[in-house]
Amino acid sequence: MNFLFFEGISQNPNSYLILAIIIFCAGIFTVLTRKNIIGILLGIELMLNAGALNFIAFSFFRHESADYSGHVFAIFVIVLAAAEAVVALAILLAVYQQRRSVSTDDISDLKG
Amino acid sequence: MKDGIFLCIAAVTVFGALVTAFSRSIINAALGLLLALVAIAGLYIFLSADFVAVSQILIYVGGVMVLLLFGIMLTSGGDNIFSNNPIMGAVPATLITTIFGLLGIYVVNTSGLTFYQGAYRATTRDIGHFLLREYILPFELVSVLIVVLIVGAGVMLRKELVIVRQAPQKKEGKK
Amino acid sequence: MTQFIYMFIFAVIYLLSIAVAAGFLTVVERRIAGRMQSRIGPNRVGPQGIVQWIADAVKALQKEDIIPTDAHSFLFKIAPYLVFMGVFLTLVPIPFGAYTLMENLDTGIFYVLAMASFVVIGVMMGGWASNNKWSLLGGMRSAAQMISYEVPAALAVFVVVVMAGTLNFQKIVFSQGASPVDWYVFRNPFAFIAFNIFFIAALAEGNRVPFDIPEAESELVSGYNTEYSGMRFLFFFLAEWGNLVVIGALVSTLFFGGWNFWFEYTLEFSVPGRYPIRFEVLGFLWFLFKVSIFVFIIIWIRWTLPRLRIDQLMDICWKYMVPIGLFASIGILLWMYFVPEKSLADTIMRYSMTSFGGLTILYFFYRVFQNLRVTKAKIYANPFV
Amino acid sequence: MDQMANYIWIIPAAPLLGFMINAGVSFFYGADAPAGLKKLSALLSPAVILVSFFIGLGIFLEMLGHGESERAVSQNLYTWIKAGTLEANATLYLDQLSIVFVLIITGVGFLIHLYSTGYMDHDRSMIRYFAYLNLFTFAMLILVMADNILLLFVGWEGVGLCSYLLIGFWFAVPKYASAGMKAFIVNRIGDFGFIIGFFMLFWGVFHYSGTTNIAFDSLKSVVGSLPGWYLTTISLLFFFGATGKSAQIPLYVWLPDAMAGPTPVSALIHAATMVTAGVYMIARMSFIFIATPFTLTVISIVAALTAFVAATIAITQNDIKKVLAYSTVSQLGYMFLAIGSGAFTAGVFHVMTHAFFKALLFLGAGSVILSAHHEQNILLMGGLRKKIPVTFITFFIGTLAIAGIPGLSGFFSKDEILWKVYSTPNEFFPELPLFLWLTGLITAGITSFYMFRLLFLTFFGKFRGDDEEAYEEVHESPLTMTIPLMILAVLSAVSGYIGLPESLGGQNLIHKWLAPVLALKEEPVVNHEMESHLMNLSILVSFAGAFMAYVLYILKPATPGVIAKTFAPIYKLLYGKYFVDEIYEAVIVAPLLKIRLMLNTFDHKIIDAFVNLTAVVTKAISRLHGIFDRVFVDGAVNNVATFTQYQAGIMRNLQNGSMNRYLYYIVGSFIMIYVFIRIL
Repeated sequence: MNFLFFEGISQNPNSYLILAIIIFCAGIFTVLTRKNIIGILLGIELMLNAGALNFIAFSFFRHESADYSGHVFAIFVIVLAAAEAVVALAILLAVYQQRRSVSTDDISDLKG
Repeated sequence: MKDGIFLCIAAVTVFGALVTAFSRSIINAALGLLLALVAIAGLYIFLSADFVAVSQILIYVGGVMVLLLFGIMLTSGGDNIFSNNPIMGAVPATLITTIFGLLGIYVVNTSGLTFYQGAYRATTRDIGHFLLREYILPFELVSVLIVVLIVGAGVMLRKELVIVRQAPQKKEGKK
Repeated sequence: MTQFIYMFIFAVIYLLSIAVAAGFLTVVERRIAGRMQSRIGPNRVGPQGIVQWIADAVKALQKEDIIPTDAHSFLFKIAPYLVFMGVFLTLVPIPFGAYTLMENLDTGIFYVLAMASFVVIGVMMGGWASNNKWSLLGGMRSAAQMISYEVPAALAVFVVVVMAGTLNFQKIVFSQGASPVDWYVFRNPFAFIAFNIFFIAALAEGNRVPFDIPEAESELVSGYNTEYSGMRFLFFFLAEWGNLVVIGALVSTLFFGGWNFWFEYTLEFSVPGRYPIRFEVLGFLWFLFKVSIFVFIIIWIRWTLPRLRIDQLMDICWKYMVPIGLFASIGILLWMYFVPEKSLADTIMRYSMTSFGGLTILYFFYRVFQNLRVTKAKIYANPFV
Repeated sequence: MDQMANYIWIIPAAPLLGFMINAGVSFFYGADAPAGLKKLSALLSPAVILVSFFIGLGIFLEMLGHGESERAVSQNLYTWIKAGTLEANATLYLDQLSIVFVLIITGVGFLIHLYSTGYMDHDRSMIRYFAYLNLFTFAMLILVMADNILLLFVGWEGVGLCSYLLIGFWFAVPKYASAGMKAFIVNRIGDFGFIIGFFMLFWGVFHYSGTTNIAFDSLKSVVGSLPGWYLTTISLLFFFGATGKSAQIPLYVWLPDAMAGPTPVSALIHAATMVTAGVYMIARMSFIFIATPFTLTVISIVAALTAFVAATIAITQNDIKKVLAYSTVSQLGYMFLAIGSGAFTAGVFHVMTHAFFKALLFLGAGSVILSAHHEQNILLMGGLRKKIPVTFITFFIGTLAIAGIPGLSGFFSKDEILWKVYSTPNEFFPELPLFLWLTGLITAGITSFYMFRLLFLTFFGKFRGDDEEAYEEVHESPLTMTIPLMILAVLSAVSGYIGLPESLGGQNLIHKWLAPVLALKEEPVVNHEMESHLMNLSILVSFAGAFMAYVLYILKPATPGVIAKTFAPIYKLLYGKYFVDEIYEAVIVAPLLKIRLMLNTFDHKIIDAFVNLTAVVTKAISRLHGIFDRVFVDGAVNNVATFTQYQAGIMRNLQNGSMNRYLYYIVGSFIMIYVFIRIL
């Protein structure tokens, strides 16, 4: 197991990748188990951050010379996450005004 | 020293993520997320991405978290705010999450990618160049997206569009 | 390792100085308020009441730490620290002199804008955790107001960033000169507009009058900090008056040349050992002078203007300041493109705007003395009563 | 080409324009048009006819300047019908024959329009009247200017329609309205023959010569290839059509009833123009008739009978317009007599002179009626000559003309016809010309008699009306009515001289003018001496008739009653118009009504039974179908639905509306995809 690839934990890419996996798994767990829609949103934010962390890590470790595509992608991820949060919350508030609830159990009209 | 700080920040990140995942109170979950986000910004600084780190704080802490807190406060009535974030189906979720985590670790171990020693670099100017040269099209598309977003969110929350539906009356037993 | 120890020491010094400055400012504000309202103000503790703030702090520390029933105790506890952290962290990249700064961050002003958002979170948390509807309303209003006014503030900062070509505070300071002609505020009309927008937006972000809706006493008792007492209240207090220093420092740095004092400094002086210590001291004092001028203006405004309504507040932000800010940020781009630096038009514009600003100040004093003559009022200019 | 020929289209277009304006105004205002508009209409309607007349006159003058074979002009307006190789163009065509009719129609038409402005002055629906009149003029002009037989038929039907509208102009009176219907129906019977005739003509032309061009010029050249019997059938059918329009036996019965319309209408339509359409049509297609001697013989016999029968009826009639109507039928018989003898030019000549003097007589009669307060019975008139001198004089001239008094137009045309009838040998019956001539001669005498009877009863003697006041109030008509009378009187007097026979040293200009375009029998017999003898005889007969009338109605007014009593059966026969209408009623109409009843019964009993039977059978079959539907088709459909529902019940678990479940699916499938890609 080449877990400690480089000297020093903070300079080891795998430590960042494993950390990202942990955050991502936490996000998945949150998404799967929450009934509150805002809880699901929180999980999604976690997952997105894990992805952005991966982007930054690869940008840092995968290039000998400077290349900031990973940074740009991370910024896009952040911006899109913000956008998604705005839309999701707008929808959520509209739903809440109609149904007085944000539980997924109560928003299940769309049945097959 | 550096490793120590890194480990502290990583521990805070994981702690925040776990609070988000397992807290029964939605407000605690949100705070956990806030912690995780700030800590991740710290990790970005380790990775020579100070601009991204500052962006992360500006947008997530100043924007998304405030929005989420607003959402929580507006949609949670009274006392149940501390216990309205129930966890259900924990067993299959744990199973799937474990599978996913093992899969990720497997992929990390077998990726076979070559890595280089990273170094700190000033990034702001270069990110600006990247954004306005290589990634000008996505950049502009994001601006279009945000305009659409503003308009859409505004339209969606206009009062007259919202049809208040009567809460379904509980039916009395037929006599 | 030593690096971190130095950093820690610096942080403690900053923390203490901001606490002292904030405490001192409370006394100053009360004195000024007293003068403006034809009374004396605190003058018992120490000469001219100058250590009144220490007495207040001691009193506050001795008070019982009350946490209301049904309050979310963890959030209730953490909120003042978040607010204070938001204000304190903004001081990190602000240069008080060529060396007198914590860290010359590459992302400088951007970082300052980011850190200010902790204040929003803290205020909201405090308001919500108090389990008090006035506090909650104050927190909500505060969050809405701060987020809204971040937009025009960012647009105004954008103007400066475009002119300097960098986010770094030190470089922004270097790109301006010592003389008023080289200050950004008098460079061109758009920068002047940006200055006004930034100043007003900073007032709003710092919850200062006339934008102190979140803590409007007559409406919300005292807003988000109603339930706080003792030490925790002191932190809100410190944050608010520390914010005054931050606003003054930001405005001076961005628009009024920062610590540049009479001499043409270049980047070469930033190399250690090449820069005389007396320049550093003079620059520091000059910077403090500018900051205190703006702090005085802010206090002056506080005791002059009435409070706005919440809807007026939002109207001002979204209907006036944001469009004007957009106009300024587009205009500065065109200006930079069509009028190169050191060109004739640039020079004429600098000098004419500078002289216009100077004449305005002179005219102000002329009107003041004119009014005094006409009304035959006595002026109590002596602060040491 | 000449200048005027480009403006042929104006000739029919001008009346059409008048019709449109009048009809529009009439449609918009109904009967309550303001007086100003009425005056405008009275000004406009004659004016458009005058325009047509002058254009026609211009073309006529241009024609005079050309050689005999170059006189025809035509103008193609547009392609009207195009079906396969058949092509009917809306082409206007003017040759020597057409121009004569155009001038008669527009000239006499103009005078009658002018007369109408006075005659209809007080009528509420005057604008409608002028609209009809203009439309009639348009249709008549289309009829005579048509280049092909289809377009001719358009005009043919158009004049029939206008005739119907104008006879029933006062439709509020049921009698008048039914007279209009009678005219229309009788005309339709004739038209039926006409239609079959020209369908057969098309088919025959196409079948025997392969031509599909139906213009007259083209027909003329290909008609020779048709077999004789076929051509005879066609020409008989055409003649049957002509009997309808031109009031010959057996279809003349509508014309006397048509006097229900306003008097100027009778003058224009039922005397001068429309009734001569049959003559025109046969003259136009003379190339067919000349090739079918049998038809010509039939025409001769029918025509002679018509002339004689109508004249005898006219003796006993008391209604001034009825007398003139029967006189018209009789004169039309003369025209067909000429045609039957192959003397088309003589027929057309008589059309022209008849148009003048009969229009004059009708208009005069109208003037009398108007003067006598709408009294039409001549037995209640008398002594009017002093009250209405202009009308009297012009009427007198017209009477002289129709009676065949020498020097006036009727004399020349009638004698021309009699001479042609006499001199033309018949292929089937060698004695026939003599009989025909005799009939004509006697008819001429009778004509003279009843016309003078009419004249004497109306204008001479004492007033036989109810009271003296009515007599005192009789007054002369306005100038708008008397001026046309005077013009027509002059024309009646002198127009005969263009057909002055050679036996009297004349040129017979009309014959020379028309001869090139009409197919004629072999070269006419020239026997001036015989012609003169016959002419003298006819003069004698005319004068005899006039004298008898003078004796019976001026000298001894009581005698007619005695005679009527003495020969009561004959008198009743004549007075009852030979009971033709009654015979038709009994022979045709009553059986038709009976057949109608029978058909009705047949409908109810037999056809309905069939229908009901069909319904019952259908019902039974549909019962069976229903059972089949329910059991098999519905069963299949329901089984498909049940099966689909069963499947959907399984599949719907995928979409149960729970967001968490969806998220499980997403993550699970993501894992599976990843496993497939990376590990397997």
